[in-house]
Amino acid sequence: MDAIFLQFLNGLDKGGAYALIALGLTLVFGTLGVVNFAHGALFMLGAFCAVMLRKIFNISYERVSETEVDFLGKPLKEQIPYLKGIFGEDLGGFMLDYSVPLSIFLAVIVMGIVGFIMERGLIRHFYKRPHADQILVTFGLAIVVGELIRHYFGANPIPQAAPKAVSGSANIGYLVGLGPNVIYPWWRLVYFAFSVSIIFGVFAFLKFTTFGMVVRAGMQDRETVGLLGINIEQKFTIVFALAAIVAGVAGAMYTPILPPDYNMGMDFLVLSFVVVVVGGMGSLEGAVLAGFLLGILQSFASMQAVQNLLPGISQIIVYLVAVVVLLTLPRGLLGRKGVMED
Amino acid sequence: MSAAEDIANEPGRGFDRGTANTVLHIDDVHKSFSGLHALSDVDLDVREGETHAIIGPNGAGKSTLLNVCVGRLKPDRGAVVFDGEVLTGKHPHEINQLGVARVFQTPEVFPELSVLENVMVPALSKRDGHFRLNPFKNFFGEKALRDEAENVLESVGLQAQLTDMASVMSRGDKRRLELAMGLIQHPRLLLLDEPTAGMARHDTNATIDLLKKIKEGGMTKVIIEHDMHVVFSLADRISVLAGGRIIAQGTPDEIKENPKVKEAYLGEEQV
Amino acid sequence: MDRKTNLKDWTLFLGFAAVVLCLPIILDPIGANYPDLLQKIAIFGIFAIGFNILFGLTGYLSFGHAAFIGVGSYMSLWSFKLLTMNVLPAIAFSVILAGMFAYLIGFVSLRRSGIYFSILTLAFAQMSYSLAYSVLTPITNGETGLQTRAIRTDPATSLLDGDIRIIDQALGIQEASVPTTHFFGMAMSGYTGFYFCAVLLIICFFIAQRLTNSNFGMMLKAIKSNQNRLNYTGIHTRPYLIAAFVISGMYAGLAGSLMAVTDPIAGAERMQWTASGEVVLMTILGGVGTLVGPVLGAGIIKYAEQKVSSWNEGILDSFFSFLPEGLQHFMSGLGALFVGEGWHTTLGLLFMIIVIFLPGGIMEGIRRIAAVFARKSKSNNTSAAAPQPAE
Amino acid sequence: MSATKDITRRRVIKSGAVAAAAAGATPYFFTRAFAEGGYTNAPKGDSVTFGFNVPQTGAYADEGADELRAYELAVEHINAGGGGMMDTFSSKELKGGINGKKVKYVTGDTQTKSDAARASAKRMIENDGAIMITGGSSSGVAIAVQGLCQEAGVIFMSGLTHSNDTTGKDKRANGFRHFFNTEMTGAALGPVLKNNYGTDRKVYHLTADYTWGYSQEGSMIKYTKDYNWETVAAVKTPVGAGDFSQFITPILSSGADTLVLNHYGKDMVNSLTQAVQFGLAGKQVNGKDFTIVVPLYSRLMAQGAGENVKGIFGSTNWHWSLQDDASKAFVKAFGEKYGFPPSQAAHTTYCQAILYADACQRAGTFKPSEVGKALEDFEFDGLGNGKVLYRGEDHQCFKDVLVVKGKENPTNKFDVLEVVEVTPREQVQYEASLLGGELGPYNNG
Repeated sequence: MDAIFLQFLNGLDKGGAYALIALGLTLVFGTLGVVNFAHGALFMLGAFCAVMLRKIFNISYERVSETEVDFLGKPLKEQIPYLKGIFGEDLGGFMLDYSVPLSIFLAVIVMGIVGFIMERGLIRHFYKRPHADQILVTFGLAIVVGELIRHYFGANPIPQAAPKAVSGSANIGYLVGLGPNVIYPWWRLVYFAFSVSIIFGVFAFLKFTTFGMVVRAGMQDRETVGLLGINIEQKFTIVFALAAIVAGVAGAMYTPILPPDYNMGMDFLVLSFVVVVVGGMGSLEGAVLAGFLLGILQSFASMQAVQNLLPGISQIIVYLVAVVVLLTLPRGLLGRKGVMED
Repeated sequence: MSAAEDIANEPGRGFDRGTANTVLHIDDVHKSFSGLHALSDVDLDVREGETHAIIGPNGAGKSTLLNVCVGRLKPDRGAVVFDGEVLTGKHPHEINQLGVARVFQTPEVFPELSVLENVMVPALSKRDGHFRLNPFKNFFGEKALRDEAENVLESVGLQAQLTDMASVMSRGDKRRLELAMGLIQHPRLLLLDEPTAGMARHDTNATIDLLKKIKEGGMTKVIIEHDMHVVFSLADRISVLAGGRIIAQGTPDEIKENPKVKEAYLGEEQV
Repeated sequence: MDRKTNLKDWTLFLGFAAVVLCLPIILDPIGANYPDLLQKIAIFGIFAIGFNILFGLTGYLSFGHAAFIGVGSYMSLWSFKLLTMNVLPAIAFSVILAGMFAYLIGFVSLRRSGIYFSILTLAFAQMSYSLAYSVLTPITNGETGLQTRAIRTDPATSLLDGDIRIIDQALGIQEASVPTTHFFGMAMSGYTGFYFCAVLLIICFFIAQRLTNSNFGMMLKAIKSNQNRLNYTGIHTRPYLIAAFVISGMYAGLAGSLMAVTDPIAGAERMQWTASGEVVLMTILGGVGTLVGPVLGAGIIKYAEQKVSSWNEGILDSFFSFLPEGLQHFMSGLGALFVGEGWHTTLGLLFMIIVIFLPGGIMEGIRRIAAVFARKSKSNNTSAAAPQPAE
Repeated sequence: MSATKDITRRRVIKSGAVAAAAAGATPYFFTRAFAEGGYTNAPKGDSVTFGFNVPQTGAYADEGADELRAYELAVEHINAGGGGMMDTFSSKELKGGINGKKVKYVTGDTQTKSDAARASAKRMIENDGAIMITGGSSSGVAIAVQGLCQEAGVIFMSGLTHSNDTTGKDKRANGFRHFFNTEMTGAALGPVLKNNYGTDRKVYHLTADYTWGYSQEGSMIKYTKDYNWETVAAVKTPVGAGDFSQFITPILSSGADTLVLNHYGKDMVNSLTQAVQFGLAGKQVNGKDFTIVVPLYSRLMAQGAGENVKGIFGSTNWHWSLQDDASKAFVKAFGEKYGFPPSQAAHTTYCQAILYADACQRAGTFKPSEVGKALEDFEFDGLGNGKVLYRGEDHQCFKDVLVVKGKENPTNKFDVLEVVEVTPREQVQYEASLLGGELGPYNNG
């Protein structure tokens, strides 16, 4: 019982991350008609916003230590972050501690700019091109972006600590009336809450703003919206930037769970495509549903009892679900007719 | 296929397969799209060798009817019988293999193939059936078929463009190509969806002449057409469709005189 | 027109064959004349030609073709281990098994089209890869990869660690250590291995060329062009698609088999989605739907992987040694972004540039250049002969 | 547009030629590379070419980069006839160059994939005339390249490869391993774990689902069962899973009090980070402190796991904080050149390069069979691991194994591990027959 409850939590947590990545991907599919293989790279860039912010916070001046020595036996040059010098020990320390959540602001700015440039500079010219071309050009871009990150940050994962206040585990067993073994990391609970609120935010944005209404209309029928005299092209830029921002903040907040490295975008790319397709191309609700569904199934498939029954199931569950869903529901869980079928 | 049998074997249904010289029999077909009745109680007989025109105002359900005939849409009720065989529930390619060819209104050619190849595809389909794995039969070696294809293309006036890509053709030329693609199959029944729409007067007349010539060959045709000039110069019989129902049926002269038709259609059209 | 087309086809074929057989001489100036790279170019050329039969002709983008490479490799290895080191049965079995496997996957995946088809093939290939890497270790030897071994002396030894080679044993062939693969005594390593692959590449090219120009090929092109219309023309497209899928799967199986023939080891990573992606890139880079393009793309990508990745900073430094020292370091630092360990960057940029500026791949570039020259020579001729009004 | 294209193309061709020239190899036609000298790539002229085959892209690119740094340093020292551990090495044969020839090198990218690694090794052998191949950062790759070198007739000095199979059932006469293996890790860790954590523990294994993982798990079980360490569960995890939470949560309710992470590289960083996040490290189970063990540590990767490694036991081949003269000399030479201490990957590859060079010098030739004989049963000292034996029966090095622990109070960012115990060679040495396999004869090409 404990185990099942925890696996369910795990599934929700994973599902939150999958849904956040898939959300932007499917939004871009649905409105722009573009298959963006660089979406994983956007997630990775977001994660590196967190790395970067910590780096910026840690820009230091040196002070030669009188007592300590470095690995060659020379006097150690102590690194004192300017941050602490400027904001004082308390506020500076606080900012350092909370660099991951604070990096959301950086991610919003950076990813907004990246999304804007990407759409204007590249994606825009590929609206009318075949999917294969879109895949190739964005895949090429993903490689280049990844390699640039590797050039500056190296290939090894770079750990990012969660703020100290939420770095431990919550003993939620008592809260839900289960045993003492039901503990769960605070940060994962935070991430889950975060992903749910972002998802709701995006839906509310698309539902209640005029802009969102135009976008949803565009997802239904692009030509009609164009005929109404609405400058849909300009809206597309904003949609793309929005997708980039969602992927970016998802990445930044994920860093304490998964130390980021330059290749994490590629790791998530295939998975997020499966999520989008299972949910139904261009369906926002589908992406969210499929994200949580796959997350939960993946968690349960990893349980030993299940693995003993079906060896290797944890490795293939995601793909198996994709195959079954696509063969029984041709357009995915909530897909509409006629989207991306050529 | 099983759907077709289901319909045919439906207890107590036992629908009419038409009389002896009926080629196409449409039996009590209903079709609605999310509550909107596109077709209701449509009964229609097309006789061997005749040219049957279906006319009606926009949105009358003409294209829906054609789509039901070629298997693109499944009727909610009723069936389409061709030469004693139930078409309803069959796949489009099966229906074509039975001898029903369709000429599309908006040209549905193969844009990346040449004009000649566009005609060769249906020709091969007629000869080889719906699938034939013959990977080494060189396409350029099909002398007999190619001669025939060139003849058909000449008859529609495309003999000068054999090697052009279909994608670079004008709309009018594409329509003629469409026609050639239908004709090369020598179908027992040719369904023409507005074969002259968008054509210049001169081309329209040429097309009428061509279709008349084919008529002499005895091919059964169903034509959906807006242009009354075309309809009255070609049709042996006319069915008038309005609001998803057949409101009148008869020879051109009968239809011209029919007050219901005048009210529903001709009046507004011949302004 | 018949004869002209025929002549053009034969010229292309003979030209292709001549270029392939002369690759060692042609590639020598760019330092690519060594057996392994030549073999890889030929093998991936076969893979890409086969992939193009599916993708180039029908437009169906499979992201799972690497699975057939894996099947071909594993099958060949098992043929070496159980039957004989002669490559003939290995190749035959591999191609057949890959074809069967392709039929299974194609039968299911081709129920869908567009991106749904791509994801289905991707899913099947990823499942094959994951299972081969872990659960199927008794058949695939997992991460280490399946290898040929000496004849086992103790029947208790697992077949992974000791071979039996029934046919070779029955023929009484003595083995010193682990024997090498051969084609009736012709060793399959080094340049002979390359020529063996090259001959198969030429045969595969010939088959693909005949296929493309056949009735069958035209139907495939018609599928890409307008599948819907084809249905109303009386063609059942699915068997055509399955046939194309199986044929391209067999090409991939042959390529996988040849990888094992020239280098008897088979690893699961050959089946990873990135390997499937690689062949897509090769095809698009060279030119989708063209016959020569995919081979060209395969050659370029393999060259980049093998050679560009080896230009380390030492080599860069000596290349820029004519520059003043500061500039030299700057240039080799800049260069290091693109070659050596940065060769992926070059690859990524190459794809972007090709797709943005030359959507038809390198073959389109060649055509454009040829067209410019043709126009030039034409205008020269006409201006010399008689003044004509400008176009 | 076309003008710039032209330039890049010309540059590519030109630098291709430079690459070939730098390798000191003239391209050949239809001739076998080893026609002269009786063995593959017998060096002509006054130089000899080493082939450094390391991961430059992919998950182990940083380790590959460190290996490459160490190789460059080793080549420098070999050509100079001194410097770094050359000065402390017990064999004093090398006097600048090998057999009167200067060492040059070519590099290749293994991408941590067997196919790519073999392809780049073949390129170095066939095209660049490499006399030997060395490097690598995973066992699958090492075994694949070792097999290739056997066929091609060159010596392979493996880099980071920890699986038993490399010098066990997949051993080859032309292949030599300096690094230790899962068997030695188990033998070294077992007693230390007992001393620190006592007997009668319930162990939960998370094991990377591939050959090395199985082998590591097996050896940990083998060397702890005498202390009544009972396996509660051994769960296979997909390689590159990223998020391991679904594997970690069941541990809480399994009744286990010890978690062994048979993971390496990125998997290790992720699973350890997440296990600590789940509060495993601070828990009390069965009246004991919950314990995590990481059998194989890599400092580069441990840096990735940050704070989480504190107090966690594991083993390593070498660590820069060792205080013997050789280690200090190496750290000094490396640190002064690159500004940070070397990793165990760097140490191993440096040693392998020096050992190969020394063996060639002692054999007086580069012929693989002679070089191999010079390495067989060669006992040496002064390369940072105490007295080391290159055993002739399986071409495996036997040396002291370091048991390390994540440091509680690191003084700088490289100072993440502290050496708890140096397990003596005798304790980790095993019979060659234990792991099976056949060396077979040397192949000279």
